[in-house]
Amino acid sequence: MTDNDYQPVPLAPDSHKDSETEKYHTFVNLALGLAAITGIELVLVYLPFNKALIFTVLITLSLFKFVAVIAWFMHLIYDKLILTLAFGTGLSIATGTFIALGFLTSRGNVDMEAITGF
Amino acid sequence: MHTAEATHEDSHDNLIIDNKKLLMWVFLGSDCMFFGTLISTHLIYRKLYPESFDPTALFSLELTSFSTFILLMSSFLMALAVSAMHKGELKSFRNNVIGVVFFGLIFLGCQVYEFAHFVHEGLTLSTNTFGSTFYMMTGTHGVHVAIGVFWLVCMYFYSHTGKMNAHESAVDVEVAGLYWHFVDIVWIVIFTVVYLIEFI
Amino acid sequence: MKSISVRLLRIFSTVSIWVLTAFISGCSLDTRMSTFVPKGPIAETQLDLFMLTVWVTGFIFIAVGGVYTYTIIKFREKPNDDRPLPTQGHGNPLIEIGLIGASIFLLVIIAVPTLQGIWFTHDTPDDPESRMGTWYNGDELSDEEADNPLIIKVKGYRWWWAFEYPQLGITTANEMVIPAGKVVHLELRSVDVIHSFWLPKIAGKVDLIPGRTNSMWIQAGDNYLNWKEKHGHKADDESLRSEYSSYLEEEIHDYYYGQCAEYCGDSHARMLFRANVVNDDDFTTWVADEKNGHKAPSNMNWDEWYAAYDENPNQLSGDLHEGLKIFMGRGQCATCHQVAGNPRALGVAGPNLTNVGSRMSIAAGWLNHRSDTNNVDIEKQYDNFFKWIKETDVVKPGNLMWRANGGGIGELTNENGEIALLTDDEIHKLSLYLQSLK
Amino acid sequence: MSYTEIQTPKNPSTKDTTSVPQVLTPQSSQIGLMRPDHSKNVIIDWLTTVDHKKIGLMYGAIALFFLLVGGVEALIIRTQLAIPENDLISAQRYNQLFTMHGTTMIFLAIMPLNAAFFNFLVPLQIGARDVAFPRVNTFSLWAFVAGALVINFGWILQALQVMGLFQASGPTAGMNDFVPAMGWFGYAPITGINFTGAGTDFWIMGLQILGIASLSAAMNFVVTIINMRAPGMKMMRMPVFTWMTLVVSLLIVFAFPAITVALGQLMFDRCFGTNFFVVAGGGQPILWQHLFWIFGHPEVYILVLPAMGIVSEVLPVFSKKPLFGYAIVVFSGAVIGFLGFAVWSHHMFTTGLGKVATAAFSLLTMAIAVPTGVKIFNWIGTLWGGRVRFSAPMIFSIGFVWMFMMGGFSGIMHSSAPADAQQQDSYFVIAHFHYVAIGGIFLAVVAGIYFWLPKMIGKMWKGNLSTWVAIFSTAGLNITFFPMHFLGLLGMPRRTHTYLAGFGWETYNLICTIGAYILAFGILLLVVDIVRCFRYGEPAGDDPWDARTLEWATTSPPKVYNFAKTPIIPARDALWENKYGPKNRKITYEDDHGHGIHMPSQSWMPLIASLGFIPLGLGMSLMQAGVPFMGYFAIFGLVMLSIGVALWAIEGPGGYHLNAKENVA
Ligand code: HEA
Ligand code: HEA
Ligand code: HEC
Ligand code: CUA
Ligand SMILES: [Cu+2]
Repeated sequence: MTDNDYQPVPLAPDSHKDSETEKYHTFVNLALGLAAITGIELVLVYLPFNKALIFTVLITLSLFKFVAVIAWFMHLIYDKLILTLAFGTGLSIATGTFIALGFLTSRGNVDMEAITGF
Repeated sequence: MHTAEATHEDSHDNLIIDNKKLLMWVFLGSDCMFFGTLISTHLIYRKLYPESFDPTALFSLELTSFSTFILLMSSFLMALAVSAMHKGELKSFRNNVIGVVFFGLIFLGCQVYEFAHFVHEGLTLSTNTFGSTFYMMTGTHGVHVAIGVFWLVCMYFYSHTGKMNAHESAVDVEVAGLYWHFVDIVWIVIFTVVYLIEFI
Repeated sequence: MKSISVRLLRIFSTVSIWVLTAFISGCSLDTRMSTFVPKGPIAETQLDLFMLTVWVTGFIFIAVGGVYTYTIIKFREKPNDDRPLPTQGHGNPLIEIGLIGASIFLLVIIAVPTLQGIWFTHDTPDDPESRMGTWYNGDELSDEEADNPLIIKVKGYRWWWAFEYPQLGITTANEMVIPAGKVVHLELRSVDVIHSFWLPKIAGKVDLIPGRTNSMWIQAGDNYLNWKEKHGHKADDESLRSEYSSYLEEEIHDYYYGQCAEYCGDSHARMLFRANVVNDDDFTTWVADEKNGHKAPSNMNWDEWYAAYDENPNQLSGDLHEGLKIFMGRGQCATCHQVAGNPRALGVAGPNLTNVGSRMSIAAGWLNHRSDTNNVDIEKQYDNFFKWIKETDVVKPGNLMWRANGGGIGELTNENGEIALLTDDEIHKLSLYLQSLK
Repeated sequence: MSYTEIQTPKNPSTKDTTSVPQVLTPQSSQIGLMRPDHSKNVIIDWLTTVDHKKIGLMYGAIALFFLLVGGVEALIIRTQLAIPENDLISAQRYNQLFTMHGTTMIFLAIMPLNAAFFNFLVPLQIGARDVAFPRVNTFSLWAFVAGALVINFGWILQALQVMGLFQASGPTAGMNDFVPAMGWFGYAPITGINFTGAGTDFWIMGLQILGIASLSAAMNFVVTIINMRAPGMKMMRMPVFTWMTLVVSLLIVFAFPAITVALGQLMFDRCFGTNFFVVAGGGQPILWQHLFWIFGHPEVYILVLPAMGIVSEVLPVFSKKPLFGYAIVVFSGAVIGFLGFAVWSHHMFTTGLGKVATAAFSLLTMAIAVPTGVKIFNWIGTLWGGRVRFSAPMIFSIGFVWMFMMGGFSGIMHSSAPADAQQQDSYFVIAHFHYVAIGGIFLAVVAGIYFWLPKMIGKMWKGNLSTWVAIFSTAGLNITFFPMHFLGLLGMPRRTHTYLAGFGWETYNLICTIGAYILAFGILLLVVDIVRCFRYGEPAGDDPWDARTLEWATTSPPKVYNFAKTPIIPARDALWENKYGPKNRKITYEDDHGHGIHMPSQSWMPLIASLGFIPLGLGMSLMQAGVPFMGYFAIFGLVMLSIGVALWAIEGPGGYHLNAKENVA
């Protein structure tokens, strides 16, 4: 549902060829990596380590996956800075807001008597 | 189509980005807030009532890991499809897109199965806050996936009309790809903070 | 065109300043719910902070506004102005930085006391003089209860308030009673939608949010130590104590007005409440009264009364007996209302009516019968009871006494199941009976 | 890359780009339907237009209409409150009125008024032909209209009911409370199914649709401003108004999703029995407050930043000086916007947030005074040493700075959390935000109207009624809202349909009511003045105010294509430099190589798609109330929406060429 009017002309296609091949290898490696990480994560949760440790590792791993997909699959590192800014602003506002929101809610104030549904 | 502006690279502080691509990135920034709200609602209720419900009995990590894997691979194929389009390799583009659609459908299938299973086990939208937040969040994600699948199917058929060429359509494909990848990264987050964390 | 507008603007500003001054000096700030007359440490802190913000912003207003006005007048275009174009200056970083610095400085002046205020108003202080054990001389309390300040559980209903005193085992509605000078801890809950507890002269509001327990503390008047400090007394002798009690007597003992401050539906505007601030002895007496509750009319004890009632109600005659019979029977009042003492009036859907006859308002503060001498105005009270029972729905639109889920006095029926509202005579008797509950 | 290298377009209908079609006849689109271009029928032309200027004017007209609607609602409110224990209207009606007044003013009056200026001005100010996605722009407009209708549908039903033409019985028996009555921020759980009826559903669906409209418009403007600037129009050369549009668009983009989700959750609670805000099921109503204000606070800056943009344009023009500290004004605008995401809980100081959170939000809120102050100081700096001309736009802008400052001060009073405990939900808050809303935004918008209407319609104001508008509205607003500070501090809670005598509120309320009528008279004069301008205005000329920015470089009203040739911008304040600056700062124009100007085609599809929202919204709402077949009606709406979007994608953008030389006046 977008208009085609007024879009600047895409860059000439031929200049892409080489870099595309290069990217292909990146993509393959990345895909393998992502699959591997998912596997590691799956195993990790069953391991008898300290919970906080597992938690941290899990978050780190998924953060890595997250960033990797954005950076390479979504070409963000190859692209114009303005795109990173546009997306990054949203991402950081969202992260900040919802982390704050998490801290703002606590079990302490809940009136369990009022809740009959569980 | 184009305006005179388009021809002047210097005119935009060298900021020539395709309109649609910029639009998509802005949309994705907005979607961060969207999914952020959904996911944080879920996590907040989990934090408030950890004992109200134990999903580990219900969740099947194997299944979810499988669908995560599927989605990651679909992302990979999508990246290839975009790349193919840039190179003008229409055929390779089609193959990859078919792959993406196929994987997307598998993912949706898993989700439908999962939902049906959960409902069968007694967890519905209105059972408790877990049911409400879980279904709404994963359901919204599923709808995003479905829209993505639909979009890519349309692209696939469009590629047969002969109106698609590297020059003009690469950007359209890329934009669809961005969307698809985003849906994927949302799932990466959900997989970790909604599923995996319950098991540690 | 320009000159006219300038002239008009000038006239306008003169007139408006004049109007404002007249208006401000003409209106009293000492009104029933005024935050300008704080009667306790919390409201005082809040007022002080407010006045601080007023002074700071007032200063900025005059400074910035002054420069602004000066600029507008000084640099206005004169008729036939043929000066060259103004210099096209683009700004001056030094001025900017200076002004930013000044703003931050002014904000810090507000921020520091704000932080202190937040901390002060948040946690219920542990004031030895406020512990129940120290001042309450009614029935024995358990050790734990005696160590705590008075605790009141405030519950918000659409559109009335329940005040439960867990340490004392009593519950009242819409008019709470608290001792002067003592810290009181409130637990705030709501059973339906959000309400907000606001007693302006004593404390700013805290919301009652369903699914949550909020708390706050209030204190009507200073405690002895703070009072002493404020008045610069160092010594500690009996005369000071009595000076302190007369301070409480004269300045603090009063009937305070409060209101629900969060929109809660149709009758939100009519969800008021009162706080009666009294001395320790009066408080103790009041508690005892509430606990003992009422006897049946003619000083009968309840067993006798119910025995007669169950056997043949007709043998109980006289307005009060008739009233009570309607209360227990045809009016179905007892299904929703509780009256201490009466073993069969145990309803919980409506306000507790123990001693309702000595309260100075009903219908959650909307209908008032307080006389100038801080007593119940009997005639007005009768009228109010009558009006309330007769047309509850008019007094408080949408209220749940008139039409609750599956009941209410707007749906009373006769034996045939037809709607048959209470007759004026019945209401008359009910009103008399209610008046006797004191 | 030069112009001639442009490849053949993919749309067959306009393949022939090199020869400029001189006869403007409709062409068929890719789906074979005739495009509604060049229609002689005025209505069709406006319904299908993709011209940002027409869209802007429509936004403006509809917004003014709703301003009057909201204003009349306010007048009824004020009349009811004029005396104690008044029973002019019932409690229920009153509650509906303030809810709808707040919702209408914010979402249907001020936001679209801002949108009107965005639409009309931004492409002109950056030297573009149109926005980046003209058809999306059309869609936003009509989706806004659809949302407005859905929200206000309850009034229609209620009117029918009062006239005896409609009864909630039989199949519609489940319908009650047609008009929303839970306050403009709809705190849970009063929005729950146990407490309110169909009105709440209309409100939810309507806001949801408005949200979609705002989001699509905002994204469009972000892309437009970043991508469509004329050559040389660097970011730091953009007019401040355009900058503020960019900031506001980003705020919309990032703030609205929170309420979209919250509304979705609420709708699920009502329709499908979920427990997001249902206490018995574990829902926490407080969560709604957080989600609402995560959106709601940025929203108030969404309302005010465009106003600041307008004033930043007007003040320099009428003091014949550039804006003092352009860069820092722009920067502080952005800072205000983004700090706005970090203060939401200052609306919740009384909800028991805890000490630390209260303190943090208190301080962050105060921090906003700094960038806002910077703006005020820079405006004064702009006037300083200038030559201040008291034309209508200037009078209102000067008023804005005063009144907004006063509103800001009461904001600062709120930000001190313990003091706010006495102010929250009292008339003090009402005073605060009406000062920023009317004293601020409204005056600025009026300044904008006086400033730009000559450009929009090409006619100049007649006489100086504007002075009277200024006098009545400024006097009125002060008389109405200043006493409200006192009312609040004397303990009068807001949202009360009446009050007892004896609390010392009577005089103040009466004064407020009188003030409201004075204000209304002022606004009435404004309307009269606008009508007079339309009917009797003399031709305005391109640049009646000796202005500074690019929009004044083209004709009044601008031609469809805005600029016959794309301007090349050498400096900030482009037009001013062109007029008075050195030679190297003159605006030059691109050569169009004789290709003519490419114009986008008009289309029915955005209209069809967005009108689908009406059955969708109404259907969902009525289905909830148990009215039969409404589910299908909703599905019908969804189908209409989807078909509209699909055809829109398929029909292709089309486009035609104009030969500017022949069309330049
Ligand atoms: C229209 C826009 C708008 C704007 C611009 C503002 C601006 C501000 N608002 Fe307001 N606000 C609203 C609209 C707006 N508000 C609305 C609609 C509500 C109520 C919603 C509802 O409940 O229905 C509300 C409610 C509201 C509350 C909640 C009150 C309550 O319910 O208890 C608070 C609390 O902190 C607040 C604070 C502020 C502050 C600090 C600013 C600041 O941005 C103001 C900054 C400006 C200045 C300070 C003046 C100029 C500065 C100087 C001259 C520099 C020097 C000054 C100092 C150093 C102090 N606002
Ligand atoms: C930006 C938005 C905005 C604007 C511009 C206004 C404008 C006005 N508002 Fe308000 N208002 C809100 C936003 C706004 N408001 C919000 C958000 C609330 C909170 C709602 C809630 O609690 O949920 C509120 C609440 C509110 C209340 C509190 C209600 C309550 O809590 O009980 C009051 C009371 O006086 C009020 C009054 C007014 C008045 C007199 C105007 C005037 O400025 C209006 C002036 C305009 C006109 C009068 C119309 C034009 C005139 C004519 C067409 C003249 C000819 C016609 C006739 C004479 C019939 N508003
Ligand atoms: C369906 C339940 C119900 C029944 C039956 C009922 N009441 Fe009530 N009553 C209420 C509720 C609820 C309120 C609070 C209404 C409000 O203030 O919004 C109330 C309030 C009152 C009050 C005011 C109390 C105060 O302090 O404000 C009085 C007096 C009263 N009822 C008397 C009666 C009498 C007499 C009857 C019998 C004829 C009666 N009630 C029957 C529910 C009921
Ligand atoms: Cu309870 Cu308002
Ligand atoms: Cu705010």
